[in-house]
Amino acid sequence: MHRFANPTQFMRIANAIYPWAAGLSVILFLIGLPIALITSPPDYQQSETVRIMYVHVPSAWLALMIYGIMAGGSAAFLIWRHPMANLAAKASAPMGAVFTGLALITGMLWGQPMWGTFWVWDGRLTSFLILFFLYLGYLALGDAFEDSERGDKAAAILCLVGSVNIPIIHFSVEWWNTLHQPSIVKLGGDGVKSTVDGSILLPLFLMLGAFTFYYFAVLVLRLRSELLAAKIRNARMSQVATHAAIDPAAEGRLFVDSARLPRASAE
Amino acid sequence: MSVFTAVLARDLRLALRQSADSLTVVAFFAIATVLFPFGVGPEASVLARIAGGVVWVTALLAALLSLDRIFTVDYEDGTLDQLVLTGAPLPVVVLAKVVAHWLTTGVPLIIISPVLAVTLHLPAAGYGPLMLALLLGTPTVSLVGAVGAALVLGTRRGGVLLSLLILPLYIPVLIFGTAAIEATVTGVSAGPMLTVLAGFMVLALTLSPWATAAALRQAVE
Amino acid sequence: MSVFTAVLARDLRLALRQSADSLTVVAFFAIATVLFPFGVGPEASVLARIAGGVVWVTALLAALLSLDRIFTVDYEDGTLDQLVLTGAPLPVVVLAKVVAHWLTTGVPLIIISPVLAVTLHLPAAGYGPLMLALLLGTPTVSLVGAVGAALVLGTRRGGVLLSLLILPLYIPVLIFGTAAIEATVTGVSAGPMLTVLAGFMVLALTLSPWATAAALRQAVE
Amino acid sequence: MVRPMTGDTSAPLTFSGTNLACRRGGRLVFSQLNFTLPPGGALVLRGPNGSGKTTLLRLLAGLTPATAGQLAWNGAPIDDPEAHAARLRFISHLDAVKPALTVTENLSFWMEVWSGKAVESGIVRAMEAMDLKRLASFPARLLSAGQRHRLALARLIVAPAPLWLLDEPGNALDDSSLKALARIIADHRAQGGMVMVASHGAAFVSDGATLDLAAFTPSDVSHWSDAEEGEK
Amino acid sequence: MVRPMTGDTSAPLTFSGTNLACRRGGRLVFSQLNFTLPPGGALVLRGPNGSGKTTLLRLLAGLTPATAGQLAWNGAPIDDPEAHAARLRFISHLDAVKPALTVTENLSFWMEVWSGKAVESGIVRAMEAMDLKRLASFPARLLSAGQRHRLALARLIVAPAPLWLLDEPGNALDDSSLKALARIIADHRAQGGMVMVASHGAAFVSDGATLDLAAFTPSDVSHWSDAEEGEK
Amino acid sequence: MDTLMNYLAMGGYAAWVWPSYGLATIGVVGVLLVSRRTLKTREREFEMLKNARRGGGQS
Ligand code: HEM
Ligand SMILES: Nc1ncnc2c1ncn2[C@@H]1O[C@H](COP(=O)(O)OP(=O)(O)OP(=O)(O)O)[C@@H](O)[C@H]1O
Ligand SMILES: Nc1ncnc2c1ncn2[C@@H]1O[C@H](COP(=O)(O)OP(=O)(O)OP(=O)(O)O)[C@@H](O)[C@H]1O
Ligand SMILES: [Mg+2]
Ligand SMILES: [Mg+2]
Repeated sequence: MHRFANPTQFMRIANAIYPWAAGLSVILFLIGLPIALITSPPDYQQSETVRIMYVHVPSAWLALMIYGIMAGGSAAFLIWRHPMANLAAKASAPMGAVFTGLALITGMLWGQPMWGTFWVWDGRLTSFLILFFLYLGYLALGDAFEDSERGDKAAAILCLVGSVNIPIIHFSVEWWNTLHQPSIVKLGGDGVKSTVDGSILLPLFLMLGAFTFYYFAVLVLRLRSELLAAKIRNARMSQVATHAAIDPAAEGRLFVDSARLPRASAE
Repeated sequence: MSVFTAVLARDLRLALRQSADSLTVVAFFAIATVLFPFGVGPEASVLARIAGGVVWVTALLAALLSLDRIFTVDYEDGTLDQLVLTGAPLPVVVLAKVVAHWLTTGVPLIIISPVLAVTLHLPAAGYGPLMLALLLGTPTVSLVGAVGAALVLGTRRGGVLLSLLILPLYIPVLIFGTAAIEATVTGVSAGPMLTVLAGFMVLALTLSPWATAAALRQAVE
Repeated sequence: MSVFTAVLARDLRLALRQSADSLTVVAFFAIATVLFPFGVGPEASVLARIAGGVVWVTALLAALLSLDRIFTVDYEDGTLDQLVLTGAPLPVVVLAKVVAHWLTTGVPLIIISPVLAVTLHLPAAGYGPLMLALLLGTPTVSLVGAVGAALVLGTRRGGVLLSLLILPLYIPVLIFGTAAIEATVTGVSAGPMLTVLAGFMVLALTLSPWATAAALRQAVE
Repeated sequence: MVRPMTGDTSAPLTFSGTNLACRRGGRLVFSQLNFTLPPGGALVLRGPNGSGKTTLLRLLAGLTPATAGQLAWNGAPIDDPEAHAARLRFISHLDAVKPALTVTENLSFWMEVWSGKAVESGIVRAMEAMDLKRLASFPARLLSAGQRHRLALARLIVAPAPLWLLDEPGNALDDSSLKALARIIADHRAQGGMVMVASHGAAFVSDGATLDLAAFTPSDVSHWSDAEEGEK
Repeated sequence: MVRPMTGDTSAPLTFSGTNLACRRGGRLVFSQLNFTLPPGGALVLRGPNGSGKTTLLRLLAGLTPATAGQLAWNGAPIDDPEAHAARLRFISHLDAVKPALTVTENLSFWMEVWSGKAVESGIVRAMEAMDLKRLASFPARLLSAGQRHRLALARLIVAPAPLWLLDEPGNALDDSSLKALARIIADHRAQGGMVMVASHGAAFVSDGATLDLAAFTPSDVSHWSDAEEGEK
Repeated sequence: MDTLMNYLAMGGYAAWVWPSYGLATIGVVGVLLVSRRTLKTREREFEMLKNARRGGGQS
């Protein structure tokens, strides 16, 4: 575990993954998109709108997977003080929010032709909306502190609290919805499932793969970027500290070789 | 006017640097609105019936929460002292700050309101009046709220106290704001209600900067 | 346990000395609830239909506003440092503070809720379950909110941010709280819903003090 | 809105107060206080904690109203607080620095407010005076306490005004910054400007008059504090 | 929960730190810092603003985690922060005084927290030590800054603990209070207690060792430094 | 041509299908571009800081 705590080690592995993830993602998109958009047949019930599924479901899948990764990263950060795990969570969060948003929007664009309304207070839809808010909360909290390190820990705790609550929220919402609302349309998912056959599954899986590898590739980019941000912060801090010392004596001291720093102790 | 533009530009720049600030207001608006279906139940017909009122009430509460901070930071870091001492008329400074507040919180609320209206199943005819009413009403909300925010400077408990002072004053705006939506949905013209809202805005625009300036002066004493 | 009683007694005493604090929370609850008839229109049938939900939502918002300050004053005046250094387990201290918060804000909300329910024309059968549900739900609200309040210590814009963090987590409480009222009004037993609420409370009681303590520890770092 | 620098006006300026008294929190902080500040003059306020130095400076700035007494500018009573505000700069305990803005942005905001528009050269001059130039593009949030305070002091330079009211301006400053502060105060006075400084150990004002606020504390203050303790 | 006073324990206590480093806001504030505090010992922390005195005291109290290094109590590493907290008192810049409570109520709260129950005689003794007795029934909101700070210092007396960590305890104190402070520190040390004081001019500690934090400020070491940064 | 128009019409559901793909593209490509751009600016800034520090250290 602690092998990965070292940023250099961690980034070596991440950088090794990068070309594979990026390449696979591009290839899968190149194969999957034409199939999804052109060659796959329209669904007999949903006709052409079924094509929305090939972006909707991968987005929803990523939204959930990313929260899982963030929860794991936050736990590793809080328990083992693993700084890279936290950077991974931090770098993932905006992507998670974007994909949750995409799942919601594409879902709404699917709902209007299928159900005649953009929005239903269906259990699954609703718990996704709440997931979106959890992502926003994580981002807002991490951003709210003057000292970025404080934001890191607070956001990690929030992420863990949220992951305890997600199942509770999910089941409550499911239950709430079935209690109040048998009247409105049932979620299309079941309807689709019955008709699922290879012609739909193939593009779906291709797009799922493309999205997933895309996430890992961009994650590596964002990790590099986060690491650099931390380094820049440090550099800036020591620049300010250096400039604070104006008298020449102090200036001289600031450039002492760190190996020769005083070790004197006071007794 | 250079004071007006300087203060406005600075507040907008600060809001952009700390963009999470206006985003959180929008987020509160969205979340508080979304609570209602859970409380009231998911039936589209019931939600549609109360949609306009719910959007307005939560917009008022969201504006209120953000108003809480409109002068606090300047007060705490000493900027307010300096703004009182610019030598320019204080109401102008106040107006610049209120305009900046409205642009960074009122406008995002207006923009996102149709999305929330969709989730509450507001009839499509209501979107236009909803946005128009918010456009005419939120400046009044910011202006009146500024008076309250200036009055509670330096008290603990700013937030809750502010709601006590200000929420009752918002009731006329709320009544005509929701009436405008109601009217359109039921096929009547919303014109008169919107005119009244505009009237409120003009009234607030002429009175509130002076009242706020007076309150700020006693806050820095 | 002496730490628990000492902190509890001190917080209660402080709340009594500054009694305006719990009064403002109750006042916010009342005013925000009263806004709804203005927003939604005065028809008794519509109001009755949404009464339970409205009371619950505004109670959540009111609790939230008061939670905003549960640790702030101690944080700003250095008491929190000292409380972390008592040598007693921090979760115990947290629990004492949450209990004090609930006694001074949750309980007044419960007591006044039937009055507001009357103004919203909630059917009489609903009063009992409303109060029972609030009695079982508001402790969870205080406990979960304490985690959020500890997390936002030291940020600008505490209040709005806190709502963004915490309101989504309140949804299960809201669902079962209103369902309990709904059930009784429609003639079903509210028992199962109240049991679930009690379950939430137990869960929050076991987890939240630890999470809050962790958040407080990082706040005083 | 460009305000003329003191040195340019031909008539020498004076600033005076007669019979001033101020009440804070129900207690009379000082009373029967008189002072006159000649052109180019400096007045150092002294006194133990709580004796009213800050209170007096805020009163002179027009922020706190006087309980009794009269302020005068060139002999004429001051009655328009906005006109009075335009001729003074006030440095308080609070820095009025926005952490999210850079040093340059912080200064150019105040330059725009006070003199109508922000001019690069003026900002550079102010930064040089307080040795901030190398920090020009840093967000103020990264500055140390002393650097922040220097940024606040640089506001004195961006737009000139005849009267400076400085509340403990030496706080958090290191030696070389104290020298810079002494220099800008001397320059200001050389041009006919006036300075009032509240300070516990003001090494940065030469040949200023001193006003000890302890002398104006009413004797019958209050039942709980100083008087009673004084008996011991 | 009554904690024994140091003087009663037969084994003499020591408190030491080896190789301590601490990072705040991305910057290493100090590193490779060692100290040993013998029983009855005092250590005065010195250094310019921002050199890390407050940071070190908070680290020693267990509030801020050390980036590197190890603390030891009687030679055994300190790993349980709660047990460590029970043997220290920390006086910080912030007074932790509740304005709405009286002086007595403020003290009795902390006495109850630290020693299980509030005893009148203990509170009176603490108030006498810091000359607060005549203010006993006043709400703390009426106290002056110096009186508030004395109330904070009186907490040192209500419940004894072997290690005192004092951050600029002389702030806002007048001469006679400074003497009282020196007296309680001397008494504490005479009983075998240990003291660490961060101070700019500590007249109230006799014959303490001095630790100048400026000597431990690293040049520009960064936590994230990897091979790339190491090259320089 | 007709087949193309036919295809683009998506069986009458063009207004739902194409915006879905459009927004998805904006999201996916947008995140990629923003991430790359911040990476690039940070690389440049870090390089600048490093050079500045080297210069400062020698003087
Ligand atoms: C705002 C609206 C919507 C949201 C938030 C939403 C959300 C979700 C979520 C969370 C999933 C689960 C993904 C997974 O398990 O990997 C999902 C899957 C799916 N959704 Fe949606 N959805 C929405 C609208 C729709 C609509 C309107 C339809 C179709 C009529 C639809 C059809 C599907 C299908 C077919 C799946 C995958 C099959 C399954 O696992 O059941 N969704 N959606
Ligand atoms: N806003 C206020 N409300 C009530 N009383 C106040 C207020 N501000 C100051 N005081 C009181 O007025 C008196 C003078 O305070 P002031 O701040 O002017 O003292 P000072 O001489 O500046 O002290 P210091 O040396 O600590 O800066 C004090 O007793 C203080 O308690
Ligand atoms: N919470 C924090 N976040 C980030 N940086 C901090 C924090 N607290 C302190 N620092 C930084 O750590 C350094 C040391 O600060 P510290 O307060 O320990 O100094 P000090 O020696 O006590 O100074 P003073 O004499 O002013 O009390 C400073 O550069 C400061 O900016
Ligand atoms: Mg003062
Ligand atoms: Mg310090």
